[in-house]
Amino acid sequence: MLTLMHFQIVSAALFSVGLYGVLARRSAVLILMSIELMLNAVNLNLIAIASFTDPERFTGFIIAIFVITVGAAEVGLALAIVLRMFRNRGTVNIDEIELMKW
Amino acid sequence: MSVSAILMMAMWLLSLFTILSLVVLSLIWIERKFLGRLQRRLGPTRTGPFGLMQPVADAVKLVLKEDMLPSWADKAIFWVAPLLVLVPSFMIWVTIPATEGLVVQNLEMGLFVIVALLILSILGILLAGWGSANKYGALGGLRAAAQLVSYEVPLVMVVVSIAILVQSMDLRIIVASQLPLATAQSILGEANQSNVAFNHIGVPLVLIFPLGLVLFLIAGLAEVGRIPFDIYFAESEIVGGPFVEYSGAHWAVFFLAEYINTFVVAALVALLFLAGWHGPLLPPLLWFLIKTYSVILVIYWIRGTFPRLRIDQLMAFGWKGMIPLSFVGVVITSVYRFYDWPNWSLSLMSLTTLAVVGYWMYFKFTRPVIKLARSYGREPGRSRSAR
Amino acid sequence: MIGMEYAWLIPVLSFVAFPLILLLGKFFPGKGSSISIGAMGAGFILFLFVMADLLSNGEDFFSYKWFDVGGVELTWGFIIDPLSVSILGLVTFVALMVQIYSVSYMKDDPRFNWYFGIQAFFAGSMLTLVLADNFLLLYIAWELVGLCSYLLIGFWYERKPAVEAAKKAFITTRLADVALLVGILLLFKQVGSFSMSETFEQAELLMAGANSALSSGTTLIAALLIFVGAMGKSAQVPFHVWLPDAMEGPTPVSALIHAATMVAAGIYLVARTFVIFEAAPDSLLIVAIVGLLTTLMAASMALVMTDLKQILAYSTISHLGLMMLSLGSFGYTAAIFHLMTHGFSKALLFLAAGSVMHGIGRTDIRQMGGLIKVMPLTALAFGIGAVSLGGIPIFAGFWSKDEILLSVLDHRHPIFMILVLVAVFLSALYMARAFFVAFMGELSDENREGHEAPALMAIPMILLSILAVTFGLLALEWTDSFHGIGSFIFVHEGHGFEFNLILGLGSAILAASAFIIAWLIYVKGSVPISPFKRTFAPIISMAERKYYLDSMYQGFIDRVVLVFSALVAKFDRVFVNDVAVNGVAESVKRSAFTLRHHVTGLMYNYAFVMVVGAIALAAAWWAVAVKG
Amino acid sequence: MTWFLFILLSVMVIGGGLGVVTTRNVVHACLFLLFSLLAVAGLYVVLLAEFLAVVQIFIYGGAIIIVLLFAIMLTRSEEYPSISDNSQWPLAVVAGLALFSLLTATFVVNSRSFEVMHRVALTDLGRNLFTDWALPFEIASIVLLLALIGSIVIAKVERRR
Repeated sequence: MLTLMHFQIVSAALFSVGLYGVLARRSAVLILMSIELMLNAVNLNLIAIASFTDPERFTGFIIAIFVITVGAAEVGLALAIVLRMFRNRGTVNIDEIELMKW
Repeated sequence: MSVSAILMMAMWLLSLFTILSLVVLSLIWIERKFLGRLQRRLGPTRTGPFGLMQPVADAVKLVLKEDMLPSWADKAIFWVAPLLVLVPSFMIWVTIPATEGLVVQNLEMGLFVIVALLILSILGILLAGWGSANKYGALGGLRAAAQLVSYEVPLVMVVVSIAILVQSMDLRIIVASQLPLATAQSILGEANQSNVAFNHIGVPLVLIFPLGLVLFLIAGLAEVGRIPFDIYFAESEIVGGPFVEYSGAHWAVFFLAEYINTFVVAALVALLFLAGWHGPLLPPLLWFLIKTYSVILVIYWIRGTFPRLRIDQLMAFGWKGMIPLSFVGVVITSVYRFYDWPNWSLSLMSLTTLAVVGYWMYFKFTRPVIKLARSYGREPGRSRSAR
Repeated sequence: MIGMEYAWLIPVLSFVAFPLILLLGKFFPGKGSSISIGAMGAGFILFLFVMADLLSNGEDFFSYKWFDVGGVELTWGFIIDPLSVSILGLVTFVALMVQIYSVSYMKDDPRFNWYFGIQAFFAGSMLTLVLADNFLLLYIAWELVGLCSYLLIGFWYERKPAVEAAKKAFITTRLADVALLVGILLLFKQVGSFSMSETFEQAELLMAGANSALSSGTTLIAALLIFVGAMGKSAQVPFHVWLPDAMEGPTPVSALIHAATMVAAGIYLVARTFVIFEAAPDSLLIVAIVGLLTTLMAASMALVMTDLKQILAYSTISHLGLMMLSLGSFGYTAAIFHLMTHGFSKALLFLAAGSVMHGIGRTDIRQMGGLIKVMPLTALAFGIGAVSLGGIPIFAGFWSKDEILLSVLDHRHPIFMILVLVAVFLSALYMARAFFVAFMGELSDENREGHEAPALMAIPMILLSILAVTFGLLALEWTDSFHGIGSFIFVHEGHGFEFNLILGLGSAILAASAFIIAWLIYVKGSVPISPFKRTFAPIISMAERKYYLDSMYQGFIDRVVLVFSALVAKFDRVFVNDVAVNGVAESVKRSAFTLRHHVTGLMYNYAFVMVVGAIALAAAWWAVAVKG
Repeated sequence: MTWFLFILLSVMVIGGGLGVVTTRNVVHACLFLLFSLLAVAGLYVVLLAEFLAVVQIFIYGGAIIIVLLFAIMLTRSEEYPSISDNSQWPLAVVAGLALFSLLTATFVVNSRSFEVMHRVALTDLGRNLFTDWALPFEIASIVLLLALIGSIVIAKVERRR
């Protein structure tokens, strides 16, 4: 029988994968993609919980909508920053951008 | 879901594919003939009666052509891209009803799904441009992304306006709401399973919301990349853009998808604004086809008469013209719905908007041309007689 | 009818004038001076109304709540009684005269605006001080007066002496102000309020031997501390050193400071708090002794000075001493009366001196002589001032001086009397000397270019001259309803003018003889001065060196203050700066240099640490919440 | 049937995610991301949240992936094919595994037997969104507007004079 736990485990796996991506990738764009994975894991979790537990109220769905919204805003803004970064420093690899070093 | 259901679904899809292929063939033929007539040519005449076999010949030629893969290309993306274009445009037809019952799967938010899938095809174009490792390809891909993302907004806003007007996104309800009340109720009494409340309008939407039709048609043209919005594969500028390296069957897939999408736009215009498959005397399917093909002819007419826009003009038109106008549309429909004004008020509002903006745009777009012409010492329109 | 409840407007007008002049002065006629003069003139007219109201309705005070703090209600308010009103009149009138005079005197100054702004502010502060009904407001105004005098003395701050003089005045009076503050706080501690009326009530209870919040010891200490404060402002020995130096300011400022504002504050303070002094009678003896000492020392110094303004300055100190002596001898009425007569006369003298400087551009009397020929009006004005201060009968100074002598005779030891008479003689002598040397005798060639004062400067002098001549007559009982100033300003009971014929005649003869001697010495030259000089050579040289007080102060500053300061500075540099401040900074810097390597500047390192923290927290929470 | 769909979509989701974080090609990563996100949309359908699924396709497929691709193309550099992980990747593996095991353990231990999925009517969802959640909705719109303006400001090329 399909229960909430299964969806939660999938979402945990997706979140961990995204986390690995955030921590391990060099390219800012790839890190953004990993962040998107994490957001989707959260959304999956939210919707699963809402769908399994909350027949009357729609909190989970609505928060998921807001997460998507904010995710979209974040991508737009972050990519603008990436573009600016590329224009100024010629690279999008965050290990070459260490202005705050020491 | 049982095995038979799956088989049933597969049948549906297969027949849908066949029908769509036939439609595309007809579209190609009509385009050639109609464009030819517009340009005082005959169009294809040799293959079959009235050149009817010409599209078939084209298809055979395309399939038999060598399918080339550029050595620098990103192979995976190069192969995936056509599918990414075709699959969404094909899937759209799953939820478009041709008549009351002629639909694979009617959805409560069918219109929304259609728009979502329509927009998805941008990805394929973008990836095709990228994957072919070609300057023109990449350029075309970028242009496609910019253009399609920009024109997506007015398209969606028009859809939102219609959703506000009709209070539903179910295409069958949208069509039914444009009928006289008694007809609508009798139809929906048997078909409307969820008894969703909707706003009854009673006349084809084009009569009360012509602004929406204009915006939708223009944005739809831009979405499918028809002239005058075909800058992303403009042959004379970037030699085919994203499709520059494609040939043979893969190119045919793009071709197919483009025509299917054109047909989608035309069908949507017919469904949303022209009361769909309803009409006197003739059977519904015929009405649907008549209306859709009429829109297709309008699209070809536009293709035959308008020059291609420059990229900056295109973006300016999109962001400064279409998007504000589409928001105006949302506002006026909201006001109309909120205060429950009579139908004619909305048509008045949209016609006024159209007239004002149309005159302003005409003035704005033609003035530089006139200025240029004056700098050469002649007025446009009098040029022939002056010579 | 405008009554005394509008008295608060008098200072407020001047305070409002201050920013107005500075910000918008250039848009008004007279480059802002009109605002100041207008405010002052309005103040003077208001004073007349208040005076009329006081005469018909009696004294009153008005108090408004300011704010509560720590259970104490602080108020601001004003008191209208004969004392405050008389000083109000003095201040408004003299300040008005001085400001009118200044329009002409300062007309070429680049900081004209600033001058009048500060003038207005100064007058406003002094008026606030006079009207204040509680010690806190009084102290605030007191400090503002000090600040304004600092600004005005140092008005020509391009000149080093002016800067030095301003600093000296400020620091000297500040030293005394600390004592005043401590005194006020002592009283506050025992009474529990800054209100003057409450404090005086307690003091009167103490005097009557009743149960009072004030103890006699505290009262004595407080009275002495307040007196020290008054000594600072009123330039009593040994705080007098700032006043002569204050001549560096513009001459109208000197007139203002000497006649109406700054130095009057001290006398006013002692008079205002006279009840407290009475409650501790020992303090009055000290007041009298200090006053006498000041009078004598200043008079002797005035006799040997050669700078016109310096002579006037020491004359001021001497007369202030006289007033203090009078207060110390229960001559309350006499002191205030003398403050006013002296105020008008001294303002007149300073304005005349200013006119001289304006006319010939010098201040040393040895370079003058015969000026009566080029500036007769100024000479007349100066003469009237000199005669008035010298104590020649019917002129204002005579009447008030006589009152003082009377109270000293009544309440103090005869030795005081003898010394006071000496001082009276000396004061007539130096005034005569200044007048005769400067205005009589030969007119030197370089002074022939001198010119009479312009009208704007002359009018105030004329008005003040009239007052200097006639004001003393107020002391007399003229009609049945007017019993002289003594029935107007008094502490416990009013009394008419008592004229002790022997004393009056004696002092008048003394003064007249001083003038005659001076005439003989400086104009006729018939009495040689050198043998006299030889006989009193030590005293003269001491007086010329200002009794070494300045040098003593300087020496004290050089040997003690500066050495101590150097020590403190060294401590600051070595310990506070190098060890504490820089040491901390250095150690932080060192540790930062070694610890900085964890800051990689790489985003994913930070993200990793963050994630580890989050995971650790989650695990910890889980371990506790789920397992435990 | 749902089990089958669930397993299939989960594998797609996780596989796509792993593809995103392991591939050396950014564009491929983007494609994997699209794949994964569409599979997530499929999972939403399994969860009876069709509207969210369409929104997912609409926003991610139609907007975010495109913008990502756009950014990738605009920042094209020679390094892209060779982009790999940074020097921290083993630690990242450990962190990911730790988080996964922690979360899984939590979910398994705390699992309740929720077995029934509820469908939410689109109209109810919309009504709720525009009444109870109206203020957050407006704030979200402001956030979007600010993000739009901010992106323009940041990415704009200053015209040199």
